[in-house]
Amino acid sequence: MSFDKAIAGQEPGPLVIGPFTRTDIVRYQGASGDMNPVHHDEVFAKKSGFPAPLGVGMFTAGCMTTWATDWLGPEHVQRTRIRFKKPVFPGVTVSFAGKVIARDESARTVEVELWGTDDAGDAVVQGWMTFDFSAGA
Amino acid sequence: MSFDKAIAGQEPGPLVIGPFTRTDIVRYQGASGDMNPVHHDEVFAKKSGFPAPLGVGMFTAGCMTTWATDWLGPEHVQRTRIRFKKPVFPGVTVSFAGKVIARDESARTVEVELWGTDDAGDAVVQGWMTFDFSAGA
Amino acid sequence: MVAKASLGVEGAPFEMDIERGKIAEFARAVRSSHPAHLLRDGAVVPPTFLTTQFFWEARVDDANPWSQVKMNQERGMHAEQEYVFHGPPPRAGERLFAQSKIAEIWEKESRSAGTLTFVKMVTEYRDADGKLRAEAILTGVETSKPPERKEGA
Amino acid sequence: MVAKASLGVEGAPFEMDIERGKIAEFARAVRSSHPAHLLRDGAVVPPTFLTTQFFWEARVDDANPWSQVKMNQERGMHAEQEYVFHGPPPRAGERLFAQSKIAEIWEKESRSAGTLTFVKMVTEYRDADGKLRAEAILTGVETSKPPERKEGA
Repeated sequence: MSFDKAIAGQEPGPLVIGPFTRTDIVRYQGASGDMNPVHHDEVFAKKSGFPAPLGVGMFTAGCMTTWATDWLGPEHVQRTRIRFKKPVFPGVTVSFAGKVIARDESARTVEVELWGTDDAGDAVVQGWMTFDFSAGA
Repeated sequence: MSFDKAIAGQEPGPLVIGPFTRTDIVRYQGASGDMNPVHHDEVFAKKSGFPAPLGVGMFTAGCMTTWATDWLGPEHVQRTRIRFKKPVFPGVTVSFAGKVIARDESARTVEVELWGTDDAGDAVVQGWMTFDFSAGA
Repeated sequence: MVAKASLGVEGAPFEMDIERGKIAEFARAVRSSHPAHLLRDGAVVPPTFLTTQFFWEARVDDANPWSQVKMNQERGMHAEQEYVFHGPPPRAGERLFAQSKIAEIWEKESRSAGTLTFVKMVTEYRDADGKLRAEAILTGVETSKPPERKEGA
Repeated sequence: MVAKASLGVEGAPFEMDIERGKIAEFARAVRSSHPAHLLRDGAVVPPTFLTTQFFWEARVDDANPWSQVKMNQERGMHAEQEYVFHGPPPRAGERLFAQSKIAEIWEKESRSAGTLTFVKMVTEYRDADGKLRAEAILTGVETSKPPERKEGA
């Protein structure tokens, strides 16, 4: 069913998340184990030249892949590639979306391109995922 | 062996932790799941009337019980009671210590009183723990 | 102000798996490197570990009845916390079945802070056979006058 | 500056248990409520979940060889990240055996940023039988000139 959905190329609308809060960032840091202080220590972040704690690139990337797995199912993920483009600071809202860029009907795999766009219209993260439906469902 | 140590009343020296950083607080929040923003959101904490993110009482309490389990072993803990006394802000160092206040040789249990004292000399947290050695060791 | 009608309110039951990774993460956060927390199988929980029930409550609607106490944010604080293990402390690999209840509400007069209203919430943790394995007892207090802040949790 | 001698350096092997609680915690953090992440037994990991290797590396001395790359803090950044699952994604209940290696170092000229030095670290995750289950591939880049900051991780 998911493969048919993906084949049909009927991508769902964007997943809009934000404005991101400092708590969102800390929740991700706790979940992931990345304890870099630039993401939560306001004093440290300002000393490092940032206006506020810096978002975590892998957090934004994780939200982006959520757009895809909400649609096609995490149990079919085979490959995920992420490219970091621009930091996301607290207060920013990001719109995540994507589209099918390749389908292989015999292998029953689908390739999806993904992106996140902030409220200034800039790309913050970009990604490519392969979903494998060969085991059925 | 632990029971004999506890019976002898040879408490180890204090466990000194600090100066506490914002990262220490965030690491605890991530571990515990308490995502109250007053503990990591500098802007929110200041709006709430605090000079900086507030430490987590349960974090300080957890460090206090570490003093006791390092000595007597977490596998013997039966009861832990904690009373919160004073907040700990980033930059503060706390000294954790305790003493045996009761021993029951027939039940093979030991009661310990614990406390944490900040660098201003104030009690920040107080506790009471019961260790049960009846299962041996 | 504390809603006295919350007395006796029970949260929805929730499960809590005791897991190796979270035990090590929690032990590290509270600066414990005791080897019992780092056992490959059957790691022992730190004394205050059951506070991680936050994660497991979040999976179930209305698991935590504390919000029904409606304690004032400015004048309320976490006064005491207690953990009782019935038998040996939980270890990694156990699946516990938990439920929280607003167990007690009482008042006390204080010269400095006016009327103090205390609320006790008890969470019971049972094994698959229904045997009580642990209790977590949270005591919150609300003052009738704005207090000095003591604890922000 | 990137230490070219770090090429080929392997970290110490480490274990990583895939656990129900951390999967739900991570899924919630990245705003996924897909039911496959919340299965009682055999919950499926989110696509980027293996980044939680941070917790498991921390248990073992020298498990993460990245520090030996000595990338400049100011001019280095996380450029790309990739996860490959060989077969179905890992599920709660699996115990994986992981090892990281500095796998590639290469240079590229850029008009705006001078010489770019790329470093790729690959972490392989195997099951108890030695079968490759997943790979995590981190690409860092260091510029020879101070860049605009793009990513702070």
